[in-house]
Amino acid sequence: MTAAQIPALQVVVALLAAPVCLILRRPRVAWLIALVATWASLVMALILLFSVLKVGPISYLLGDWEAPWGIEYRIDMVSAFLLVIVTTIGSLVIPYAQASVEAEVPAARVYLFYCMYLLNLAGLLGIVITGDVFNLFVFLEISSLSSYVLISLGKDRRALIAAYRYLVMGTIGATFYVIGVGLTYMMTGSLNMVDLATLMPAVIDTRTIHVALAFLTVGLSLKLALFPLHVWLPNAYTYAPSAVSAFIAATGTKVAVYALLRIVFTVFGEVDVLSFPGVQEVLLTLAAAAMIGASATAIYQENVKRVLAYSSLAQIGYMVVGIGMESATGLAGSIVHLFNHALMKGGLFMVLGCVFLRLGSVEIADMHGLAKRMPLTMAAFVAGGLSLIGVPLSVGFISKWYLVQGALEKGWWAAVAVILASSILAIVYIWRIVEVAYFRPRPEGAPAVSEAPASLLVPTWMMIGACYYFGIDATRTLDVAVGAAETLLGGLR
Amino acid sequence: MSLMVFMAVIGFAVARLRNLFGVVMLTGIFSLTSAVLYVVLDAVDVAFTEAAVGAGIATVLMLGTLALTTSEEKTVSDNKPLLALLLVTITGAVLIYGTLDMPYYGDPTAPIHHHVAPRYLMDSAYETGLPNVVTSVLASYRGYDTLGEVFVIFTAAAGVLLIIGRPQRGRRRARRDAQWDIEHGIRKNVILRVVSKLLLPMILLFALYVQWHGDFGPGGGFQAGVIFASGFILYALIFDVDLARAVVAPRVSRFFLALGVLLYGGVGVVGALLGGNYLDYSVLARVPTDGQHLGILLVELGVGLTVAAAMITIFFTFASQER
Amino acid sequence: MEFPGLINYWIVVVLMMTGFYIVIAHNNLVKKIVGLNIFQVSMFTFYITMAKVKGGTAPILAEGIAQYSNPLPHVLILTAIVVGVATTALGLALVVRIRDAYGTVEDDEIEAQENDR
Amino acid sequence: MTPENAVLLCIVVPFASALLVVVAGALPDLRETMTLISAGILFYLVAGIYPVVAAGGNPTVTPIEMLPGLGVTFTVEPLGMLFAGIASFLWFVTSIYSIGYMRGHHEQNQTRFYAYFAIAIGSAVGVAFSGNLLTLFIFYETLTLSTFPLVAHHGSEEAKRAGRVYLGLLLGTSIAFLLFAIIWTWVIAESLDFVAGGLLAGKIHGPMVGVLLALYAFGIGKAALMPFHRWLPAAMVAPTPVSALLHAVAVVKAGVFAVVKVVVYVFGVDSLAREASAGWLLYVAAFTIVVASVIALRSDNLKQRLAYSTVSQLSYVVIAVAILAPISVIGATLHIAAHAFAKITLFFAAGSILVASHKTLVSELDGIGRRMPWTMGAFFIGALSMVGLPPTAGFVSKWYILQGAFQADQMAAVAVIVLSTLLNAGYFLPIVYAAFFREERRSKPARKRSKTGVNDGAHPPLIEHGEAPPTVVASVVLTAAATVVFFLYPDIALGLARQVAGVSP
Repeated sequence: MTAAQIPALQVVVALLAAPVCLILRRPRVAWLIALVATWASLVMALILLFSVLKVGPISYLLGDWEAPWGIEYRIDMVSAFLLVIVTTIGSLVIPYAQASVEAEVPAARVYLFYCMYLLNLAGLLGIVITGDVFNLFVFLEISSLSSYVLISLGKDRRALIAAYRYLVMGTIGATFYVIGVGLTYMMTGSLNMVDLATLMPAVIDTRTIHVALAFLTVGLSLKLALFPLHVWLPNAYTYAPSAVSAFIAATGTKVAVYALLRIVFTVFGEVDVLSFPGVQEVLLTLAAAAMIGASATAIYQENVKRVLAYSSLAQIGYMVVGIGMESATGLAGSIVHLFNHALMKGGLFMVLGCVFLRLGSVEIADMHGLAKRMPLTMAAFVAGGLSLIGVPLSVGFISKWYLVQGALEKGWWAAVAVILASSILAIVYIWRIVEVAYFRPRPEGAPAVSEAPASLLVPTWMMIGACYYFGIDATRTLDVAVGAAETLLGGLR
Repeated sequence: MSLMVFMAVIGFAVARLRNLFGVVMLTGIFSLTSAVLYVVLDAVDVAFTEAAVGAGIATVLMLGTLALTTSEEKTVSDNKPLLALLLVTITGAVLIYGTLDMPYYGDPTAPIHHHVAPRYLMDSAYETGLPNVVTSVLASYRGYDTLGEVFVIFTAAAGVLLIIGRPQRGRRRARRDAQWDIEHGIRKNVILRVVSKLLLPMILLFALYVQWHGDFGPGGGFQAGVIFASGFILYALIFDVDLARAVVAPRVSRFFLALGVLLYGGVGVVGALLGGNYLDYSVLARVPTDGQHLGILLVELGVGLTVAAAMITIFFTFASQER
Repeated sequence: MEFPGLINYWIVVVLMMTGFYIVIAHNNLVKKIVGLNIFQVSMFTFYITMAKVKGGTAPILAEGIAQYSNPLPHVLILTAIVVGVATTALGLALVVRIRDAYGTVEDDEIEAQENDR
Repeated sequence: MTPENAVLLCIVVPFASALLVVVAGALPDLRETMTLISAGILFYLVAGIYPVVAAGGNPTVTPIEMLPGLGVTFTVEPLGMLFAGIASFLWFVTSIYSIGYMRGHHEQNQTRFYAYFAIAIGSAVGVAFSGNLLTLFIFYETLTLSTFPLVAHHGSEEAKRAGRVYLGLLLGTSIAFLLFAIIWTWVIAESLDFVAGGLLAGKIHGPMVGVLLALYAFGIGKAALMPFHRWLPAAMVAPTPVSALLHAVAVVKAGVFAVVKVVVYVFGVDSLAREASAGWLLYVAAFTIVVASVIALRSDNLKQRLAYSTVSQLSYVVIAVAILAPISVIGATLHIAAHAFAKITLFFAAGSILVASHKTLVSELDGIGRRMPWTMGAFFIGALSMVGLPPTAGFVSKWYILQGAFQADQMAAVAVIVLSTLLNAGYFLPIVYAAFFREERRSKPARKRSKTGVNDGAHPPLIEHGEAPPTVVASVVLTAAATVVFFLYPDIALGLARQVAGVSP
């Protein structure tokens, strides 16, 4: 088996590792398998990224049936970058997961947990790597179903409700997406993205295609929790087990955003969708609403995980704004923010995992004076929080820089104002927590807590460290992001 | 056409009806009707699956859930429906608007019949050597979709295990007493017991037939798997879940659950090892068509195994909940 | 099925919307799942309908038949059906657990319970 | 050692010393020696770079490229040289001072204090040496963040509130306006380097100039232009050395320094002078000067009064550049230095009064000059400089500013400066007078209520007290002397200032 097979293995390794976990049924073994599979995927993703950088888009025909008859894997800069993002997060979350999961999931089910995690990972990778709109749906379902299960594992009973609501919303979204696919298929007779893009201009003026676009967008917006379709997200993130929050928050919505990018810029790449009357306006308005509304809501939350969940909604707003700009800079901003936000949110949720392990809660009220007891953990929180605010040397700064620059190039003062205002709000909701943790005395009779174990701290700090490494030297990530943006804008040419 | 209207009627009935047993039954009928409709529309395989899965398994599961939860729906709060109605009407209107530019129903000149499909119809016979185009597309041309789909069902099964799976068996007796009232009705009935005893082997036999004949006629792994599972489910319903479990221990079903997907995925890997791309069956044998044939048989088997195991697992997990 | 034109599609749309309505308007968690089911089945019907070719037969190759219906949507829907039942199974499993945890499967009652705490 | 490496070292040394301080935290003596040594090294390094700059060289070094085509660059030009020189010299003095102060005052968390202090100085030097706006912004923000723990040092409710104001205003304005302005500049000019004669010269015209200038002027909250000045009085809850070095020198000077940089190197004095829309800055500055002076006049708490006097003095620098005449730019540059020496003297004095007598209110200082002659003598010199009388530094800078104002016949500016001079005299000289010529009011309990969080009243009021600890007094006298020396030999500063303004001596 040669390097030519890597695109297939990228997904299949994780996919096949899952049933193996199911057979072996030993927590440690399952964890080991998950670890190996994830790291292997990371390596493959990096190989793919570099070869894409070298030789340009890679096409892999599954079953050797040439597209559009068979299913094609198509890896260009964007998908390669996303693959790297997802696998990186996974590789950091898994070592972290062991301790955290043992603490939060009944021992008898741990092996199933890793099975689910692997399926989720494989599903996300499958979405990113595929070049076929229906295949995308299949893997979307794999990742969604597994994430419903993972979320429902939370200790709090509200996790069940959260998972159920997510399931309903998610299924509606998926069905909408499939309807959209059906309509496009009806008019073009193809399911292959590249093929569709070539066929699209002929039929673009039909009402059917317009409706199809609408349904695809709405379906995916449900998945990426674009305001006002976000209602499932806060609870899902809040009540899921810590490791799950970290992984899903860092990857799930990102991949959905990617899918949207694909639809808008590749499938409809030959025609300038955003120039349709209203499309751009609607996107931007929703994004702005998300950035301001969600950030403002975050300020009033009493549960830190919930604060972060709402801030995620705001961050999604950033990405959509970047997409809406439809300029190389703005798009690059969004893409690099996919990566940066994955790092910081992953890191922050991991921090909360540490807190939850020791404190058994992530309510602000319980975190008084925690910094004295868990200095390293809270320091990580401050570092991540600053990155979320977007202070220089952190990745948050980089994304903000590009988004603002893109907005200025377009002369969109309002957009600039919104972006900056939202980061001001970020100062408030982050500092609220910092002050409580640092300047409030630990209340009398509060349970004595100690610093989190190294098995949690090390991955957490690696994640947070990455936030600053890629914030200080952002040239690599930005080269890729800019390249990706240009590929997208260039359509297929 | 008339069938569709019939479905619509059922749909509304479901929306109105408050008794959930009735709702579930209607849903089953809904699925069955649609299955019939599919036959009319030449989609025999789909009809087969829908009848088995939609009308069969889904209904059973829902009934199981009702047995565990409640059978009456409370009245809906009044403000919500209006809003929902509005939303639905808008969506529907948009869709209708979208249909306006569609090619007419059954129009042979519609694009879908000319871009990709023709090759399947023309060449699949030579490329895969199977008369049933659906099967060859399913298992070979778009085999990867099917792999994904098998994994979806696998995910569901594992998920159900994870969510409501109860490893310990101590509480079974208690459950028996609790469910006695709803169960002994069936259990006592001699005719049912005898008939089912007679039916059981036939069902399994039929399942195998569907499994292996899928390449030529309608049928294949999914249908077979579901039918196979339904055999056990019937057994479990008529006799006791424990007995059924004795036949297929959770471990066993779990093992086959994994084995099936591994088989499917493994075939792909072998294909890759033999120098083709992933899921390329042509390289499995000297003659490409033979390779295709072999590959398809294997993956269909994998599908059958997983689906059967998944259905059994899911059903038993539901059944072994205490009320 | 002689009616020409788009009537079939329109009925399908009506079906879909019935399911969609049940999902969003009803409070009972089981019923929501039922709604999803109907929504999806109608969506299948939509695909199958578009696959039909007048005078065509089932896409199982045989001598002397020139006109077949389009097999591809059939394949897609086979996949979709299984996805559908998978979702249903999971959803129902969750409902069972929710019943254990809350003692009810009515959305608003659960809402109420949460707001009390 | 090449000047480039020296520049890098100047940034590295303070941060490194912060680490060492933390490591040596357990052993106070070692810890403080660490601080002293690294302060010495830093000053030595900076002094080593001076000749190069004086000779017209601009050592430049780019350690990392942060964004494509946009690196973290350090360039030493005259203005930065002057600022760095002052900061490093006064860090040394302050270290001596704070040893006496912190111990004499039994402060807690001293290790944290010294560590963040070092980081703050490193950031200040980073600001001074920044070669482009990005670098400036980075160190500007690090400065804010590193001083926050110092402001909230006591952790009391009041300190927390002060910290909130501090962080909220500085971080908020910098993100909302400064970052905005910088990226805007980047979009217009596709570069962020400081260019002699102005980066944006000829690239932007009309009202937009005024808007951009506003974004800069208010974005640089550290310049404490009203209405964004609240953080400075709030920051007075910090221990005196912090108020002295950071809020009389490092932080605030970083602010006005940035303003001067922006006006001179980003907009360019001449091209800005041509834009009518940029005129408003002068009036805002004038307003700030007068109002701040009035508030100072009315506040009884000594540190509070000093803080507001700082606010008004900072606006001297801003008004000086806003006059947009080369001579006045010289004045601005000199005033950065002059005010630094004078104001730190005053704060040191206030601190030593606190240490010795635990008094924080102006009204308590009657006759204290007899008990603490050295301290109050130094205070007198500082006050003179504030007012701008010879033989002190303040005179020199004010002279140039006024000269520039006349040259550009900005009579409004002249009027404001004269008025504020009177006000300064009005709120400083009475203190001195009372200290030396009034009778000490006996048996007067130290007031509990005070606008600063300094835990006065924690100790019972000592009626009998002498001078502050020797290290404290020494450093007070030292800075006071520096103020005078600056008047007698202003050549170094003047030379650099001329370079900044591009005027050949």
